[in-house]
Amino acid sequence: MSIPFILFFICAAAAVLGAVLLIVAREPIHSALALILVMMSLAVLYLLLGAEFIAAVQVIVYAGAVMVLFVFVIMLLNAGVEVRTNYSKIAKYVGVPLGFFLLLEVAYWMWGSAVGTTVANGAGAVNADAVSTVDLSNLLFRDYLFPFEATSILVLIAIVGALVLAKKGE
Amino acid sequence: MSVVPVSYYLVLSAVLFGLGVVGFVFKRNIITIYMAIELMLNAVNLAFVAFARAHGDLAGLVYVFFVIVVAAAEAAVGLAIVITIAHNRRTLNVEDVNLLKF
Amino acid sequence: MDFIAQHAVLVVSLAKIAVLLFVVMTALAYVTWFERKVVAHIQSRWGPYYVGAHGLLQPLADGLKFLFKEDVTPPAADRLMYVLAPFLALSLALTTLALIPFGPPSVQLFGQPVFIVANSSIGLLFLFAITSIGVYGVALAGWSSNSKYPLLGGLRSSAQMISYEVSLTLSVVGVLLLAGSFSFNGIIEHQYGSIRHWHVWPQIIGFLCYITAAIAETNRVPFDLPEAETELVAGFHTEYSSFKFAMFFMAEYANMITVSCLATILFFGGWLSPFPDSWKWQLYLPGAGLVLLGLYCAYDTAVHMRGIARIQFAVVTLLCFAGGLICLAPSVMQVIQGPFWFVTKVIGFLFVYVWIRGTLPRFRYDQLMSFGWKLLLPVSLVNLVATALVILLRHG
Amino acid sequence: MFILNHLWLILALPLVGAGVNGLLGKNWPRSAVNAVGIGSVSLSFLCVLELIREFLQIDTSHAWFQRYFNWMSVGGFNVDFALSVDQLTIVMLLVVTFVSLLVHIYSTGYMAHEGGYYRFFSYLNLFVFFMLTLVLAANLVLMFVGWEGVGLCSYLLIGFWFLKKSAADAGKKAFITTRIGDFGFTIGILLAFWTFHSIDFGTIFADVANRSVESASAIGVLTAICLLLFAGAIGKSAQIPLYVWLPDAMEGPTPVSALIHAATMVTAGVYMVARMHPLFSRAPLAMFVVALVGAVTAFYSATIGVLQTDIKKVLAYSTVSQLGYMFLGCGVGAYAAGIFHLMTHAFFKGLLFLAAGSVIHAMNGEQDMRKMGGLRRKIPITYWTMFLATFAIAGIPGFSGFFSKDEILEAASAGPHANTWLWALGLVGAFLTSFYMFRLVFLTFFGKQRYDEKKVHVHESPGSMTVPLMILAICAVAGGWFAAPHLVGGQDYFESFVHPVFASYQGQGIVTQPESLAAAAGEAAGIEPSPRADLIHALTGPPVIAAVLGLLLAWWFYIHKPDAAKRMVQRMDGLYALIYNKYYIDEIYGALFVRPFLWISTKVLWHFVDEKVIDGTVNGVAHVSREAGGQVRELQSGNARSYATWVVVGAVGFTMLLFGLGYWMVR
Repeated sequence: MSIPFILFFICAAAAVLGAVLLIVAREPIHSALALILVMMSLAVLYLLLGAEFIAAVQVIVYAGAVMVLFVFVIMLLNAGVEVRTNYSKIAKYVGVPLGFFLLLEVAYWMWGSAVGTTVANGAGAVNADAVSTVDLSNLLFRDYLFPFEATSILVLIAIVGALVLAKKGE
Repeated sequence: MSVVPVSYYLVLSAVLFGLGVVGFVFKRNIITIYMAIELMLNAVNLAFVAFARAHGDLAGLVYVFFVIVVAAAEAAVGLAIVITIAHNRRTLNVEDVNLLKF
Repeated sequence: MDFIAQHAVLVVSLAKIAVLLFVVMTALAYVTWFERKVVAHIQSRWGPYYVGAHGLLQPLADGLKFLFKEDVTPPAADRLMYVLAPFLALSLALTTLALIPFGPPSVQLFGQPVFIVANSSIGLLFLFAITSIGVYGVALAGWSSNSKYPLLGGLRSSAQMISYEVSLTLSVVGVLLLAGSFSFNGIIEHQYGSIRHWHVWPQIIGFLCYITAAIAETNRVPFDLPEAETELVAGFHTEYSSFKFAMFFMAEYANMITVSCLATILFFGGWLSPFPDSWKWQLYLPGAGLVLLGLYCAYDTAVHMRGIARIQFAVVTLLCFAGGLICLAPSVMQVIQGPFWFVTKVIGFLFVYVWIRGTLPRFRYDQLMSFGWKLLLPVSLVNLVATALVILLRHG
Repeated sequence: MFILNHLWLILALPLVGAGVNGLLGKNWPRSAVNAVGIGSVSLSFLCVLELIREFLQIDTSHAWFQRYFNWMSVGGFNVDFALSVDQLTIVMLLVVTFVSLLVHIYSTGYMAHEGGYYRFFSYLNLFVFFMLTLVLAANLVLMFVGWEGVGLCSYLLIGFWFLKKSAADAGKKAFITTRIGDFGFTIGILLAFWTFHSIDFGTIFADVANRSVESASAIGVLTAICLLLFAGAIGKSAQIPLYVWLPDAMEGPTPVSALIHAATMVTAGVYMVARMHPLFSRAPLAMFVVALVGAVTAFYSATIGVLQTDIKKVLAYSTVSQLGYMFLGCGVGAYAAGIFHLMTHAFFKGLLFLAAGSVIHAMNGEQDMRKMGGLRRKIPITYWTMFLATFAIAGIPGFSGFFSKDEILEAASAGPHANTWLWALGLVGAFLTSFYMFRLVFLTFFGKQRYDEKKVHVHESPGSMTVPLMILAICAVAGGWFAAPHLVGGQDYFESFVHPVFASYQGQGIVTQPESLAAAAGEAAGIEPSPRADLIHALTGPPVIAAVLGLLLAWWFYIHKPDAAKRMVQRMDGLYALIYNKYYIDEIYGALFVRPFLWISTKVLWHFVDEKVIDGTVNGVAHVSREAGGQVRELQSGNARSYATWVVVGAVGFTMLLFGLGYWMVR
């Protein structure tokens, strides 16, 4: 049992725990925290996989911006304990079981599909052969320039849309 | 140092995704449903990164980058909508927001 | 021993963390003292004076007071998070310090650099990552207390932090463009040479934006809306008492230190000395400085001190002299250079902080927001674009 | 060379006129509509004149060809928008534009008090456009476009007063009847393409040139093509058995009858036959059929014309029979004669119709000759012009009709395809023609007036109507002298003009050609007698005798002893009834075709196929889907969670499928 394994299992456990908490928690704010936990552990996993930049972005954007937004909204709307209504029987008796089934199914096939393929070398050492941010940016700003710009426009639209909606809300 | 097989990461991402789906169906609060969606996105990202690492192809990371950006945009708009709904309907329970039907 | 050889990273890192924690905790304590003193003198008062010579033991007293106070938890509070929030705030605040290089990486122990705990190639990003989470401490505190003022404080702070984080990041990107690296050492070495090569000159606008945004990030005057005593009754930590309150307190000061360190690294050449290497005499500055300080203390001891204070101050004097002499020893002289300059600059920034606090009034909330979005953000954006253009024109 | 290089101008002008009048003219003053309508046509007439001038300057031995753009191209089937000009085309262009110009002018007076003025002129212009397309077309398909286009315009104009049921029905009748012929025409085109792998006249003719003549015994594809195309001609040119629509077409305004149903459109069939003469000339059987149909029609409709009392009906039947003469001419190989008769007929028949229109105008819409009479004094101009036209059509020597009809009959008697029986039929037809035409004139203008002076105020028509009458009268009289001179010793201008077109059938087709050449030769040799002999032979020829007899008989019956006719009628009333009722042809057709079709359409197609099968299917589908929707819509509960569930169900199914497939592929 080497350090990367230990790290991996800790983070994996944390992530799954967080996911479960997200589901079972009744307070939205608790769910938010659980999700943040998931994200942080995922960031560590990214580090394990040598994707430093992505890890940082994950924390900054997801944990630092998106989730703050969520928390902010929860606080703003003062969202209290969730009422477990069951107007939709089908969701209760079909959806949830099927969801779990999907979980097992995908997991099974993932396992079967990727057995054997292992991370190229030394996934443990975070700094060892980490993906250089330079290469990533080259890829991003040369080969994927158009998608990048398209995304930026998408974001702009999202900003405008959010503003409009918020205004209407008042 | 020994190595963590990619399949571990993949299985983890699968599990997280499945949990996200379950939450997506199970939760009633609009905001938490959004969170479940975010969870699914994260799971997919993990799979992306794992594959990118396995095949030594950075494109996967680029996709993750895009996914994150889009998720951010989606959250912004989605939450704005949530606020509007909350203001108009005085509820956050999706099961109470059901006027659009047959 | 072979364990150390195998897991050098682990062992050395742990050691460094331990040392760093101790140092920082102490520093935090004395930063509070420093602030109170400076503000007092700005307002022509004495400030803490009686607990120890020049109130030097005041922090200790405060700490004890916090420890022994009753820890009140509001019945309506959300317990888990009520407890979680301060820990979150403090731990995150301290974590950031792990990324700061206090000295050149060339100084090594077991093949590991001494003056930096986590030497990441994208340290800056990590630092921002961690600071960006810092908001949760405040927000959760405000939420979990489950009462009006804290909630308002929490809302305000989360909104404010998100807003100003944007311009904070943007203002720094200019430097990144110049240095072409995310790692602190890279950025610092890019400013190598003399004071002329520091980033503050090309990035003066970026620097000003950074300072402003940084003050807002740390909820300090004039941006201390979340904890405005006069209107929110200390905002998000109204309900907190005793050691939890202390944690918030320390977190705030830790953030101040972090931000100052960051400013030092990004704009003021970090642990580089302002003088060109050719000037050999600068190697003696640390020692000389300490010795001079010792001399002042000696004079003070002799003239003003009475009773027990005199004894305490004598000890301080001796410490100063000893430190000065050690620093003058050739082997130590080289090692101490980096930390010396670094700490000096940081202290300078802390002084600016306190100075601003002592002089400026508080913003109104809407002013705060419009200032952040309508002035700071555009300016930093323009600065960024201009920098990019200049670089482009220069290196094709 | 401007017009030669811009042939499309001739087409475009009337089209533009039609578009402008039709789209904008509604609220315009009539003067503006006149300006547009007449202006466009007159411009195109000027273009034609210029075209002739230019055409005479170039080498006219072969057709001038111009291709504009590829209209459609399906596999090997290529249709270009291409126009061609040769002597035949020029004659047609001249006739069409000239007559239509006059008719336009005439209409301004005749239609002055009618509604839908702009509509009328728009239709007229459109008709001119399509007619010119038909004439200028360089391939069968484009020709067919013009062919159908004129059919459409004729429909629109016959039913111009569509509020009158009889008019609307007549329009429909004309359209449907011609459609029967067009069906054959279409198949003919397809067959031609199948045979020659092209629909361009040039290509086809070149191909035909090196095919052998099919004998009547060994019928080949050429005969089939010719007969099919001729079917189209039968419909369009109102020959037996499809002539029934033309008399009814008289429901339309008189100018329309003059232009479309006398001068131009109905002659399209003749033009087509002449245009396709290389094919016909190589299919003797087809030639014979054409001749036969022509001769029979000429005689048959003449007999009907004898007893008609409606002035326009008489003219209608005479048109049918004159067309019969044209076909007879083409059928016996005298294409030039046929075309020449076409031209002269355009003049005098147009004139007759316009004059009749003028009479009707004067009589306030009265068309029954029995209620007229003695109009000679009241409307002198109309009277004189109509009288001249009657002389022309009757074939009185010296008038245009004489020369053209004489040539045709001569070809029928002496040509290579000559046939005594056909000649005889034509001769009797000529006699009847002159009889009923003079009957018309006598009934209308002579004798005592049989109308109520107080009711009808008879008045001469305005100048806009009389001027065209006079112009046409001149043409009707002098038009024949284009072809006359060889009789008085000289070159036959018309012959030698259209000669290049029919050159390939030198000697076997055109009868008068050698004659005129001989005349030219004789003249050159200074020998006089042969033309004089021709002259005497022509003047004393059977046709002239027939015409004169007809005149005298008409005079005897309707002026000298007006009651003799009645007695005659009483004596043979059976025959009278038969002819008077046009041999009950309409009734027979009604019984044979119309009623059965009606029955099938109503009982089978409508009540069963449409209502039961088609509507049943459609409504059934609608009903089923509606029921299904009613069931399925329950799924849309408006509850987002159930939607989510469906998404999950889909995801599970898809992943199962996907992974299952992947698994299966791996194995």
